[in-house]
Amino acid sequence: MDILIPLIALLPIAGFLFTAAVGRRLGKRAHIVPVAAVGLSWAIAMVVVFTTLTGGFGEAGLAVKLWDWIPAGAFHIEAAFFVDNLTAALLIVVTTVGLLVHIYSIGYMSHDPGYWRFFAYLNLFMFSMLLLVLGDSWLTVFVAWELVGLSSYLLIGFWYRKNSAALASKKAFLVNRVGDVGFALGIMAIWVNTGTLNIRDSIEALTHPFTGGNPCIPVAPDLSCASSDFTIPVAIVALLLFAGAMGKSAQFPLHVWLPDAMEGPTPVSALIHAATMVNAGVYLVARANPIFASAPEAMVVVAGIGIFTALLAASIALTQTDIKRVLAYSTLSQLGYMFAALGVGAWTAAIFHLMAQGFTKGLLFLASGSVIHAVHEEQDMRKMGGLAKKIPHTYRTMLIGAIGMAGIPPLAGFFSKDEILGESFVLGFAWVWAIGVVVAIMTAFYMFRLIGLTFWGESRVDTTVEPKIHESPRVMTIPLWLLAIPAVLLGLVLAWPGPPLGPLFGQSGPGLLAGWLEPVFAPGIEILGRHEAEFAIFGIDGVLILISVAVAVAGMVAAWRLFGVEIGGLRRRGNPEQVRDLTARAPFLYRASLNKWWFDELNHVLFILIGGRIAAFLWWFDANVVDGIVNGIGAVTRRSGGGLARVQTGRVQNYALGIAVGLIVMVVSYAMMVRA
Amino acid sequence: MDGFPILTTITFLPLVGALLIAFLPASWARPVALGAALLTWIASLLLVVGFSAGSGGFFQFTEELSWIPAFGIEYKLGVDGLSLLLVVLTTTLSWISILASFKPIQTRIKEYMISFLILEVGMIGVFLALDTFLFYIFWEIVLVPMYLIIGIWGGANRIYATIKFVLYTLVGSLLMLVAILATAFAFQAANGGDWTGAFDYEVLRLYAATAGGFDPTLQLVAFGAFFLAFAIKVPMFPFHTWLPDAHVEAPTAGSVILAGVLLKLGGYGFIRYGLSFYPDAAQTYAPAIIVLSLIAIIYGAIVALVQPDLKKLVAYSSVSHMGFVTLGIFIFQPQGMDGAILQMINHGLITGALFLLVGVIYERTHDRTIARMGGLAGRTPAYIAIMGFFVFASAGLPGLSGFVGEFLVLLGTFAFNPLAAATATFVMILGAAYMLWMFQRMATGELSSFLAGLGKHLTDISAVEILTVAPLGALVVVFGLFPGILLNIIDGSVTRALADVGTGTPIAVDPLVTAVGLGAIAAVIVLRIVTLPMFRASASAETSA
Amino acid sequence: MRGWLYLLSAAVAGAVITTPALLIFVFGGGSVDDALFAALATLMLVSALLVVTMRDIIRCGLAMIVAFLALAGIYVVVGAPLIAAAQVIVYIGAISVLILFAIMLTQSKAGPAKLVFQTQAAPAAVAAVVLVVLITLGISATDWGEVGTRVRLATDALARVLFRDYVLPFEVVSVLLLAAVIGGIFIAKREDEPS
Amino acid sequence: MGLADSLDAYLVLSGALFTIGSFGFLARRNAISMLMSIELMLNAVNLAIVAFGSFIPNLKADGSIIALMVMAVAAAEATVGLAIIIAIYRNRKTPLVDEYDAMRR
Amino acid sequence: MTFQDLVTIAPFVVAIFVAAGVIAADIVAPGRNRPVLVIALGGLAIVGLLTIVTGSTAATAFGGAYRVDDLTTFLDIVFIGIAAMTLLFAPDYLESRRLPLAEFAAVLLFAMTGAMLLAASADLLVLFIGLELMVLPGYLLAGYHKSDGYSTEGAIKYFLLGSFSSAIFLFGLAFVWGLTGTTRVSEVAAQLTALTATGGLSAGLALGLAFLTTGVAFKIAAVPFHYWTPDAYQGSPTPVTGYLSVGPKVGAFALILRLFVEALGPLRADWLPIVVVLAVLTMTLGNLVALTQTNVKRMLAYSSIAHTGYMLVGLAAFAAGRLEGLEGLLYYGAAYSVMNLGAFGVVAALQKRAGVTSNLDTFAGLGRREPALGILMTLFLLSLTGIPPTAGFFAKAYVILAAVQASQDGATVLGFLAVVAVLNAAAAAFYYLRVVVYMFMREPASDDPALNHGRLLWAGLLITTILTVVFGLIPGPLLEIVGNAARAIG
Repeated sequence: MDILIPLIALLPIAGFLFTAAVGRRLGKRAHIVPVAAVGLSWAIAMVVVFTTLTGGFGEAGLAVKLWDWIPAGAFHIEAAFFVDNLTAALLIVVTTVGLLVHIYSIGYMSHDPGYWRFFAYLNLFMFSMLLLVLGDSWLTVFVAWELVGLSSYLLIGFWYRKNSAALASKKAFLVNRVGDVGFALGIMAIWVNTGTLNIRDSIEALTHPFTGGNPCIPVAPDLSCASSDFTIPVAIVALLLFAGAMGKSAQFPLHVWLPDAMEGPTPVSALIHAATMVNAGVYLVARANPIFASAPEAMVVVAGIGIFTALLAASIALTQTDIKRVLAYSTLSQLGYMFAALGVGAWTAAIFHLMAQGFTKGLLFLASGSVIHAVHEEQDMRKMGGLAKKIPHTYRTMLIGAIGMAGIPPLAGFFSKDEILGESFVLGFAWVWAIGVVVAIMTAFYMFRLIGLTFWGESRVDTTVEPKIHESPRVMTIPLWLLAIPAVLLGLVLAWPGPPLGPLFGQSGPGLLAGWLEPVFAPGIEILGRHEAEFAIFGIDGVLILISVAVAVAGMVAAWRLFGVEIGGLRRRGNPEQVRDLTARAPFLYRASLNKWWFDELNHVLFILIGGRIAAFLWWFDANVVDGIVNGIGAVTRRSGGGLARVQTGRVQNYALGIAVGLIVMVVSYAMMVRA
Repeated sequence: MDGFPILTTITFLPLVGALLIAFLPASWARPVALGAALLTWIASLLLVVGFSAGSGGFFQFTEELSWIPAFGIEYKLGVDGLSLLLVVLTTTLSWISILASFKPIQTRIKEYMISFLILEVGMIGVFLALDTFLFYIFWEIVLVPMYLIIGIWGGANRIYATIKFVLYTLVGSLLMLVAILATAFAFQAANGGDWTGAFDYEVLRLYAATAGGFDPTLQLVAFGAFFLAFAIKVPMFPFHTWLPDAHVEAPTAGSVILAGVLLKLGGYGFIRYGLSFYPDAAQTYAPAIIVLSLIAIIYGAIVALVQPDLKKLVAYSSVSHMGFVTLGIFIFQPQGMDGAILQMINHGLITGALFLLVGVIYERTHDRTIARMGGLAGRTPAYIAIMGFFVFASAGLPGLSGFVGEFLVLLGTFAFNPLAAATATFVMILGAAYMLWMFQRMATGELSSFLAGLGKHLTDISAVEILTVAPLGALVVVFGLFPGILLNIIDGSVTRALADVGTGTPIAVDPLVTAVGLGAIAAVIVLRIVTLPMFRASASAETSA
Repeated sequence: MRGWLYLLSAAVAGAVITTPALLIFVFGGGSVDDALFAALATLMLVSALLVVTMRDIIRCGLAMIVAFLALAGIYVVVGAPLIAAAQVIVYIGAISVLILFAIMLTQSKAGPAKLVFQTQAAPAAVAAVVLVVLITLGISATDWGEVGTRVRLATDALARVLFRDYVLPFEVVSVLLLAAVIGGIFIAKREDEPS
Repeated sequence: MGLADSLDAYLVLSGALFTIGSFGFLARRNAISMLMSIELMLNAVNLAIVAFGSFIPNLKADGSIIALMVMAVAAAEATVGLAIIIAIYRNRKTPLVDEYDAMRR
Repeated sequence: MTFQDLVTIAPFVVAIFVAAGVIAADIVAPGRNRPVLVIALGGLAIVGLLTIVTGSTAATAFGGAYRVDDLTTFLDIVFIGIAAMTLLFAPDYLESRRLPLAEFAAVLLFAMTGAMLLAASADLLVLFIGLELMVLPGYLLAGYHKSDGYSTEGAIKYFLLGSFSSAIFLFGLAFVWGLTGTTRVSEVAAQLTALTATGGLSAGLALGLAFLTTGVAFKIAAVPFHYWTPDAYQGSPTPVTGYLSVGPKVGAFALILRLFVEALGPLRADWLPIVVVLAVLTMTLGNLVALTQTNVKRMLAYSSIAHTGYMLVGLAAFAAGRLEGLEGLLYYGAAYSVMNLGAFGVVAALQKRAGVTSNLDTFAGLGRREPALGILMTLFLLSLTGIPPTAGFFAKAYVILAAVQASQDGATVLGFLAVVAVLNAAAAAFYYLRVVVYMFMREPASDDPALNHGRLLWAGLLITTILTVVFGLIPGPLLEIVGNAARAIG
């Protein structure tokens, strides 16, 4: 195991180095090594996951130390990996989706000149992401945190000739950096509070400060025991960590980078901006659950921002015409759900949603990629329509994804979302639940708007492209189907409480996932002092389930009324006029949604206009005042020299007079010294 | 290796090379120079091998030779962890720079190489000298060759730049001379009129540490003088304005050495002399210096954001990065000090490499205007790849060396004062911003018309050029993953420096004095702004007359 | 006619010079020496003033000779006849003649005042006045130690001192003169003469 | 005690002569006039010296000796000065010193 | 006068005979340089040897009018060296202007004897005559290029103002003499101690002191009595300028040492403030005005004024009670002489081609045309700036150290003086380095072929170079010497 765990992360980096070095010469064979590497690490990961979840490492999990990274006196950081059930759960998603995306890309990128580069970057990303979930110390996580940022930067800007792509990649990195600042400060705060950056030790120290009984955790700089009066309040620590999470998981107001990130190739969107990286924030908060638990006010903030982001993003997704952007905003919205869950303390639900989304969103993105592929890189849904028959595999898989997103049982999407809504209601966050329901309607609506516009109705595809539309190659469709499986079954597998049909008879138990994650979240729950709520299908839970199913259906129906539907016998034409006068009825909301609530404009004003002015002023200040003083002194000196030179008239008598005056002054000054 | 004067050898090997070049035909200049530099480098590596890191902050391989007995001035060299690293940095960058100058420098190659080797002598000497007088001499020796390198082989406005550089530095260093003499005499007076040891670093340090050290007034004044000299070299805000000019005008190799080593002289001086000789004064000045450092960090980054010239941008980024050094030193925290020293090394490697890379593109385009670049990724992928690597290294990407130093400094600062740390951490964004801005403008988009106009002159980075940056890149990675290597070496020095300054207690300064000082500064600024129309910022023409 | 004028002016000059002496002698109850001193001093100062004020430089030269003569007289009064003699020989015999020659050589004519005087003549005068005031004050404010009366010193004593205490300066002065002459000749020589 | 017997009288006299000379030096334009002024100043000094010599007992003859030396020096100076004047007159064809201002600033 | 006296003053006498011998040689073989040079240089060598031999034992001659001590020896050696260097630099220059060497050498040697006498004099009268013997030939040398308007103009300015100041000086001397009643330096000091012990500074004494200070300040070209310097230096033939910038200057400082430090030593508390003020003015004005000069000779003239200021710092430090000040002053004198002579040597070499001005443009691209000269000039300029490891640096460091010491002894104003000094040094770097800029960073203005310089010139440059470096790197021996010299009177 001690060798295997590092290998999970090291195989991809090896693949990266190899490809980066010689990939250029491999041409169309460049994918072999990277894919193999990821495949291998997937296999290993699965072994590790199995061992973990079957309690192979016990509840504490297993840490593997590689070397002393930073031995700076009291500040001592090890490069070490750590695996526990939470990690395992993440590993499943990351490695699986990662592998499938790699395979898919073989087809998708086959015509791209930067073929080898793409796989190199993908491998780099895999390494970073795995490091992120495996890291044993906050600083290691931070390293990974930045590295995923880097690889995302590289992949978004993959088509560097496109200026939009370059700008988007830069934007992504910088916005992420904003969050990272918070994260970094959080890490420092943790160290100052606890004197260690090992995740488990520090959490232990922060949540169980030294009180006689507890073990002493040495606190820097004087290595005394961590006591409850921390230099930095725990709430601050929690919020700083959350700031980092906001950056990566694109929570309001740092959500602006994610939609632009769609400039990258679609597989990238699927892997990084839907399935894995954006979930890092969720992972981080879940990981730190005891810290948050001991700072309830911070949790409220998390929940609030989360659910607000969900609403905001959903509202934008309603009107977007770019197929990928719709998905992007839905991703945002779903991430919002997850944070809402984290905020209300439904950590298991959050991770559940994370996994479900990981597969579903991955599926949807890859499918959309296949669509785009089919219509020759066209992303505007207004130029699609009626593709259902032309690209059946894509259509079917995407439909599955959509249904899952909408939250129709028994698909994974339903279980996870319902879990969140239910939990938040049960835990007394009714407002979160209410907003969540609204978002659910929107979700169902925009998903089927997407399906409708893309696949149903009559084709609006450019006539030149029309005849050339074709289904994607196997290498792309197979991954779609492979992803569809978990998208359908994951919910049943992970969330089914107790034995089959048990719930109907009131039997219940924690779902499989809940069982796995129990040890991870136990501390948090303990701190919150919360006992497990009984799952009652004929009680409140049942009602909630019905409600959420109802709203999901409502959303779908609304979408059908406006944009038409063609499933089996069920046929209905879309109704553009109605859409038009709907938009006309709420012009502001429409424009707001269409213009993404003008966030990009706001940022432009804030940072480009105002910030630019400030920078320009400072530069002026530097040149004219700071440097000006220096040059001024020089100039004054020189000029005074020129002035004094005028004394030198060249006329002896003037000189003599000068001397005479000097003599007189001399006499006077000596005379003043006469003491007699 | 004991007995054999290895330090003297390292210090004066380049001089031998210089003399050889002087008497050999010009065609020999390049190989001989490179050879000398490489030999020095190897010698310094031997030093690393022989160096025993465990033995605390004591000086090793010390050599002692009575020089001016009348004043107890000695020729005394010695190396501890701190100086060891900086010496190796110097020797490394030296041969790299010389190699990098082979192609760009075509005129007066003999003089160039000679100046460069003498420059190396001076730099190494500064780091190894253990006698304040000797230290000062080496300190000044550095000045002259740099003056010539910028002034003779520099760009269009080189004369203005080089004279500004020299005068600015000279003002500081001459005051430092006064301080050195004052300190020495204070010791001699206290020592019953006996000059022996009055210039000996270790003796003075001991004296400062024991028995209350030097008289407070002397400390305040002398430290002030030292501070000025070092602050100008570092350069700290607001003494930084010579740097952009010097960098822009200097030839590539000059910029490399300037950024890579000369700026470190300041940081080194602070740690070695400022803290050890005048602990009380250091404690007194620390808050002000910390504030200045914070300003420098943010200010430099913001100004870098709007620089139109590649070198200017990197220059201002240096101001920002070196701000971390001074910050780390003056919070008097082990992590901070560790970080500061690491930051010095890393800044040397990374910024040095960046200047080399700027030089590479300048070689081909004879232009450094960022606005004219664009789309290089397609044309010169290898170059852009390497550039990208160092850009992210400079932006403090974790896993590369830049991050460790910065983070340690921030950590120490956080422990010292969270708000200060927050301010400094903010630069993570700005740093990434200007670096990525520059990188994006250079790399992405379609090949700019200007570059396209160069046709086939615009070749990808050559093997030799790669050879110059490759070692730096390797070190950046190694030190990023295994900073322990460095930390172990400097551990002793850091502990000692902190112990020294730890003995100090802030001196009560009459608030009136402070007020008057601040008033004066304000007055100067106001005066300057009022007289803006009189002396335009471009005094260049006037000064270079 | 013109002759008369000269006579008249000479008479006036004489009157001016002798008046203070007479006053002292008659009313001041001073000794003959006092009167002599007064007369000579006045004569010296007046002629000195003429030296620095007259336009015609030749007359300046002549006035200077007069001033030197007066000074020689004062030397006699103060009791240093030998110096008086030396004064006559060296200054009137050598220097004045030298200067007159130079005047001839540079043949500068008398010119209008602006050619004679610097534009800064006025400030110069002020400076001079301030200076003389200061000097006078300084002198009068000083106690010169035990001041005896004038001693008329014998030549032999002088010679003894000269060759006992001052032989070195005496020799050196000769060297000085030698140097001056060698250099002077070279500088004053015409360029085209073979050197 | 009479005028002729007071040291101060002689000293003041010499001071007066000295200032007259210096005035001439400052005010005159002609090189030779300036030379003459200098001679006046030197004579003033001589007067002071001789006066001291004959009034202060323990000085005895020294005063006269010094005066003699000064005269010699004055002679030497005059020689040199006139030589130089003649030389420059040859170049500039004018004795007016304030026109020798080719070098300034 | 005894035989012993003759032995004691042997160097002085021999020097005079050398001078005379030069004339004789010229009379025997008119217009030929070799014999002149042989006699002059050979003679100087002998004089130097004699100085060292006789100087080994302190002695007085002529009833205490002439005094040989370590100070005398040191200064005499300096003067002899200066004269020798000048003789090495002059021939090329004079030859190209068809000026005879013999008179030059003779007059120069006379000037040197004057300086030597000055250094050795223990009697006010001898002091004065020595001074005159030093400066009178100086006037002549200044005007030595008699056909050149500038030379003669410089000469007459130098002469008129010089004799003016001589008169002032003499007036002061007369008063001091009158008050102390003696001309013997030692007795003067004794008398003054007695006088000041009772009444303190009397009016007459103040008067005399003022006149003396003025006269001396003029001779060392201290501001505001420096006016003659730029014109005289610029006008004079370059080798002469070189000589004037060091010979009479160091001579004048010898005068200060003998007169102010020794005779007027008891009054040092009174003249210290004056010296401080003079030092500040002199340093600052010298440097500031030098900044704007475009003629190298004139620039060096102003710089020489500035250097006077630095030396005055040493004097002030001494007056404030630090013998190191005196040592620094002497060290500075020697170092300054060497480097300044070297610099002027280069200038003279460049002006070998008649009609070449000493404007900055003349130096444009010198590093390209005549690298050797360029590099040497750079060295001298760096030394003048005070950059280690050169003589100039150590000299500066020394006087500054003295000032710092004095200030820590309590005379705080000296600390201020030290700061002013270093700031001035920084400013000075600008104009010195500007010459380097012209030599190495500008293209040659004219493409004249490189001149071929005489062996003597190279020899002179070599010597000055070596000394410039040695005084900077191995100051030990010289420190020893100046230490003894200073102790001889301090």
